[in-house]
Amino acid sequence: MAPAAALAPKQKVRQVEVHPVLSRSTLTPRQKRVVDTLGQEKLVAMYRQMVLIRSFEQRCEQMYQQRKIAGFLHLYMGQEALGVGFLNAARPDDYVATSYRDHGIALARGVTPEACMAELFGRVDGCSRGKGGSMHFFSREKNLLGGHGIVGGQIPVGLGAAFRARYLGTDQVSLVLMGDGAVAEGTFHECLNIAALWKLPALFVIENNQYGMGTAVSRALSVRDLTLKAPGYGIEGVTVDGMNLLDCYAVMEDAIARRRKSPSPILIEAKTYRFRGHSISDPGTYRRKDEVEQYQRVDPISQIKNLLDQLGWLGEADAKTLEKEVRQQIGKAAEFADASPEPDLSEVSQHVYA
Amino acid sequence: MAPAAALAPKQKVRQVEVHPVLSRSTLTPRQKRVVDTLGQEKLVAMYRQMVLIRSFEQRCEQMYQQRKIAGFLHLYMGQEALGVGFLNAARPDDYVATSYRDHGIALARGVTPEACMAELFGRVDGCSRGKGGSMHFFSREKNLLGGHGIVGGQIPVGLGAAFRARYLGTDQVSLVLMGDGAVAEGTFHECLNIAALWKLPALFVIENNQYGMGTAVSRALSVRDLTLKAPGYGIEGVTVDGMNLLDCYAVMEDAIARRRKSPSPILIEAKTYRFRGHSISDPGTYRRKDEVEQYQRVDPISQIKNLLDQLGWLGEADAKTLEKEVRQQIGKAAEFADASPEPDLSEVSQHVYA
Amino acid sequence: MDTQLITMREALNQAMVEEMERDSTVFLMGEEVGAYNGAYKVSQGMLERFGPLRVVDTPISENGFAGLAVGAAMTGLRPIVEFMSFNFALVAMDQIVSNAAKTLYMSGGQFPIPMVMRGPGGPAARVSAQHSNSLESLFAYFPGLMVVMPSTPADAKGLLKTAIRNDNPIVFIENELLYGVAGDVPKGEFLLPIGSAEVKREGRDVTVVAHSRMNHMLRSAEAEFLKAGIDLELIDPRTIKPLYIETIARSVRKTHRAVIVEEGHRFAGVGAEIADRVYTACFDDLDAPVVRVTATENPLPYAKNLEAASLPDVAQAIQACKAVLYRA
Amino acid sequence: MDTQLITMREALNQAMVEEMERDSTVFLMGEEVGAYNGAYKVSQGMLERFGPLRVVDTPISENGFAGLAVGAAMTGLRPIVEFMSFNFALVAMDQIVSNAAKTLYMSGGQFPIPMVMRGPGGPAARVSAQHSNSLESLFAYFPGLMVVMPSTPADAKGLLKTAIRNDNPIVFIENELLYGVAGDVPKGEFLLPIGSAEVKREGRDVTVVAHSRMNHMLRSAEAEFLKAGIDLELIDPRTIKPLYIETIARSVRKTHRAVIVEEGHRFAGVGAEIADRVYTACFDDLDAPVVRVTATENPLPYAKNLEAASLPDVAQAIQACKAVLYRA
Ligand SMILES: Cc1ncc(C[n+]2csc(CCOP(=O)(O)OP(=O)(O)O)c2C)c(N)n1
Ligand SMILES: Cc1ncc(C[n+]2csc(CCOP(=O)(O)OP(=O)(O)O)c2C)c(N)n1
Ligand SMILES: [Mg+2]
Ligand SMILES: [Mg+2]
Repeated sequence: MAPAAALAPKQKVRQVEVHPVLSRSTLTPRQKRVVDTLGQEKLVAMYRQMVLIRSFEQRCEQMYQQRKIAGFLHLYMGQEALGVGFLNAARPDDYVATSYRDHGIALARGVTPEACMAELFGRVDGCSRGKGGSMHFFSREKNLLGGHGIVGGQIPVGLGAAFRARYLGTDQVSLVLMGDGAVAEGTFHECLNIAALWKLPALFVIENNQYGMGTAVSRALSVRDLTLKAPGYGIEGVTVDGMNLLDCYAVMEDAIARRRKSPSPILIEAKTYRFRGHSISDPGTYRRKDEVEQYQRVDPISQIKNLLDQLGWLGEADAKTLEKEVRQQIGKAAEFADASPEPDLSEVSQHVYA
Repeated sequence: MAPAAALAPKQKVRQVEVHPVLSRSTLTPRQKRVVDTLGQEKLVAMYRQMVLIRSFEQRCEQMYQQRKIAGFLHLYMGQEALGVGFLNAARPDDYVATSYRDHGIALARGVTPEACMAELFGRVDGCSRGKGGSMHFFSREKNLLGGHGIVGGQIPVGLGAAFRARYLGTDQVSLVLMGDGAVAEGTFHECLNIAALWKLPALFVIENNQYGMGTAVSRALSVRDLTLKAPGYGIEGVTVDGMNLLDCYAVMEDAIARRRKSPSPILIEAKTYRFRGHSISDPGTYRRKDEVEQYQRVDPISQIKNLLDQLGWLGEADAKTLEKEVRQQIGKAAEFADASPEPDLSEVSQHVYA
Repeated sequence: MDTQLITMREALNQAMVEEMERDSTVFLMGEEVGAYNGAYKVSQGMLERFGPLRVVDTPISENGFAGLAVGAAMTGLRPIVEFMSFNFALVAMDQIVSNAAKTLYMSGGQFPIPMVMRGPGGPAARVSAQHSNSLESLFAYFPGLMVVMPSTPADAKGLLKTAIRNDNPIVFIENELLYGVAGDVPKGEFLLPIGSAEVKREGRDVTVVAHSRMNHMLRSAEAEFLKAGIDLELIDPRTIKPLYIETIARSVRKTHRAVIVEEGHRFAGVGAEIADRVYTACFDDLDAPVVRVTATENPLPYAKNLEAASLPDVAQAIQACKAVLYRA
Repeated sequence: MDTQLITMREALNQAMVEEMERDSTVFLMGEEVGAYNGAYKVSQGMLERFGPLRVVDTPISENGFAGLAVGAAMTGLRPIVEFMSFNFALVAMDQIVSNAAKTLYMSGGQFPIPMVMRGPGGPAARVSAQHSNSLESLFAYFPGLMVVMPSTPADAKGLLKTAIRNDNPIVFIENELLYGVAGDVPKGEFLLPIGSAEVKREGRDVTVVAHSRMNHMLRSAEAEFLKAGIDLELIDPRTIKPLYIETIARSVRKTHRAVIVEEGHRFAGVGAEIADRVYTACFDDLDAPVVRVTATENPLPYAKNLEAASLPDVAQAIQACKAVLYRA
């Protein structure tokens, strides 16, 4: 026997990505532009969305402890800037497909907290009538194509929406979100090639939160910079600070604008971090406390909160009010979900076939 | 409806790759080195192998017309330099896995024409006891892991042999051959990532014969230079003239030598061309006559034949003799195959389980 | 009805062409379906007729383009995906099962998947182990999918047209060896309901159920059965799922005997399901246990004699009939 | 024999550890099997014990590493591939079917594939449509594969150890909800033959065949059956393929009645094959048609009430027994 030499690099304390903290005085020209174009109202609204997602997920944790929610539960805390920044840069008639870590995406897409919470409770007013659960949020109204539980399984589906745009000659685009772990699946490769070959308006977004379950990216993928894969398909690749709302918005806004004119895919890697374990049942002990803390210091929400304060667009008091409003909204959503009935038993055999 | 605009680039008359013809006076330093290290005996032996493959395939065409061979039949004419050059650079204890276009590979690996022809006739003395047929040549003795009919299906298998070498700490390497069409399959991507991540001694060879069935590479893959994919995995990528025996040998010889010392994968794209249709039933009308002719002008076999003549290592007369000997050898192989019995009917239920 | 004598290949082509003329959201996608006119020429002339946007040549990425079709179907198109052969659908199994079959249900009814996956299945001639899978039982196992397998040109046209208009993901399995078989096919508009079995030959002695090529084989062997003194009643389920058992049960109540012939393997094959339903529906009518004729339990070998020994043939079917008639 | 009270999880772990101690060519590969000690902790402590070369964490590339294992098996190693759940084996279906199952045959016997693919299968608790597939009938369909599904810790240990030593590709399907169930397990060397069913409870009234969690569920419901006046004879096939029908047939010849309970879907499920064999072996002994209890024909929904309504339970099993006893 050969010595039990590690195959992949050992999981050492990872080099934490550098995420400069937003501050009015140090805004980049691009960030300035975003602030100006968005303006107070929109930026505060986006901030509110992030807070909504955060509070929603916190409520989910409680609801899971109270057994109102069951099965797998993958939370979005830490990745809010990404979902909110990217999705707000898209149009309502664009398409979105994502993984099982879909609460934040659905909320950022405008699916109501009521419909989301009811889904988690397995009630008929859920966004999938209670039949999908946490991993399978769908909304025809919002062009949300799910909510997919098979890693990489949503990539071809999102690609299909981009194909449709090309087929009908519309200027819609398709946002295809995936985790870093999904990059190792064959679908990633097959779909990037097809999208590049046919010039489909697919925006492939890697939510690189540094881990696939307990596996650091360095133990799953052979390159550290995932945009290195883009040239292999002859497409554009961009890296963005996923903890930074303004940068995420800017990158997506620009990427979409150019694709509305002439379709083509792009690969966007957003460096982010999940504040919780992989799923509610994962203590996440494979990550050192200080590593988590380093990322909490660049919490995407507090970054914007500070900025809004510095801009004088949302002072301490208003911020408190906003948070209180959101908490009430979530409370209402939970009450709504609780009040919503389970699907009628006849639904067992409904929707098997159209 | 949008105008029926082509998705992929139209299949126009393809830019034929530039394949400089070998000639003693214009040998590159690398080619000179190969000639010197191989010497007359070995080089003539390799030439003989190429002729053997060519004649074997020609005989297969006849045998198919005579209904001695049935099912799918994919011929290797035009790609001989590649199979012979690459495999001769490997050691007998290295591993080889390839696609259904496997006759040339098996012969270059030293599987006898008798065993190959008997396999094609569906006889018990075939290299797979007549159970595999043209697409499924196997040889435990020669470490030939097949012969695979599912495009891209051999890639993980070949990777497994590389894993084994790493696991046992041997200095063996694994040659994993595939067509250009296989590059679009997910297995290509999954296996390159794993090989790179774990530093496995897998030599991934793309036999880029410009077409996957009737589809030109430009209509199947979004990049023209397939080695562009290597950096996406952080591995070495090399392009080589697949019509040139010396270059193929040199590239593989060097690639293997380095990996014996420290294992790691490499992606080798060999530009080649198949002189026949995809399979015996394919007239290949999607390729213009003049395109085929341009490649015939750089026929890998005549290139070496000329060189050997120029080197004074194999004159006209000797060449004739060699060809005659090979034809006789093939004739014997066909007779052997004809004489070999069909497998006993009891074999239907043998080898289902070990 | 005004009919034409055409091959199965032409019938399938006609069905696709008519439906694509009728509905601009229908498109064909697959390997070599366009410029090459199909590996088996089923899409002959379609690229020329409909252009490269509606007759799409794909790279060899089955899981990718099968899933692409699911996404296209979710967003309003009606894809026809051609698998060059269903053996290659194994590479796409995840998208077929996890997405095509389940999305309508998982989404609470929001996203129907109007999608046809078609191509040849089953053994062809001497193409060996990896190219000879009969996979109908695998697809039929999953709620959400429908499985259609015609054995005549007319059935092929009528069922494919219906399948393309149907709002569900449908696995439409053809047979390479039947592509060249000709038959009378109604011209123009002709639709057959999915889920209707047909008695292809009426008889008194024994009910024989067979689909796809096996039905064709037995249909063509009428003389041999008569010579063996067997007046068989031959039924073609035509759609494996939904399986219309009543036609079969009615026949068994008449003949009191049933034989099921399928080209696939035995273990949990389609015949196992049919047998189970026949026993349940006709327990008191059966005079003998149902006999199943299937492929032998081995991958299909290349050698001519071994291949022949592996696949069901007329002789075995006749033997089975004699067995249920207690004449063997 | 010296026994210990341990969980199914521990029994599986023990089997792997013992076999890896015994044979250095055996290794474990899969997602999170190493540093994370397994998504369900079945490989607890194994990385520490055997090191990263023999307990290998893989990227999320099922088709890739399943095929890698085939190649490793062809070249002399004995891989144990853990699928985090068998739902993800759908992505690897091609390597399992086209290569693992067929290579020995295609190569004329030159390359055996000594390989175990294991992990949890079937529905867990509220994990919805894509994570609840019962795929045993799919794997069992293909000649070349064996399918093993234990329902007790002892069977799990004895069968897994045998499977690891077996030279064939074996699909070893565990059940997440049984991982925590404890039972007496022989210490050390303990091997159970593949292909041996077991009568888990002797009874006179009706033969009930059930595998994996369904067998456990019925075993634990003895009282309810007695209360319903049913003295059931409960059989666990333990290995789906090869299926040892004799144990079942012997029982049916005694009880004259059979009920088959499985957690998977009905169409061409494992129960269809078992029913077919029972009818064939016991046609004249059966006093009633075999009744199958299965999951309903729909993807598994998330909603608690719908999930419960979709899966077989004790009440349905009792109903089925009454039906074959004509007491319903
Ligand atoms: C095909 C497949 N393999 C394995 C799993 C089990 N699994 C669920 S999530 C996950 C990790 C995915 O990590 P990543 O893609 O980075 O997404 P993240 O959870 O970090 O958002 C794994 C292995 C699965 N759901 N599907
Ligand atoms: C997964 C899969 N899809 C499709 C096919 C049908 N098919 C056989 S060969 C081939 C073309 C492959 O081309 P390439 O990889 O370039 O190899 P070449 O034939 O040129 O040597 C196709 C599509 C297959 N065998 N397997
Ligand atoms: Mg991740
Ligand atoms: Mg090619």
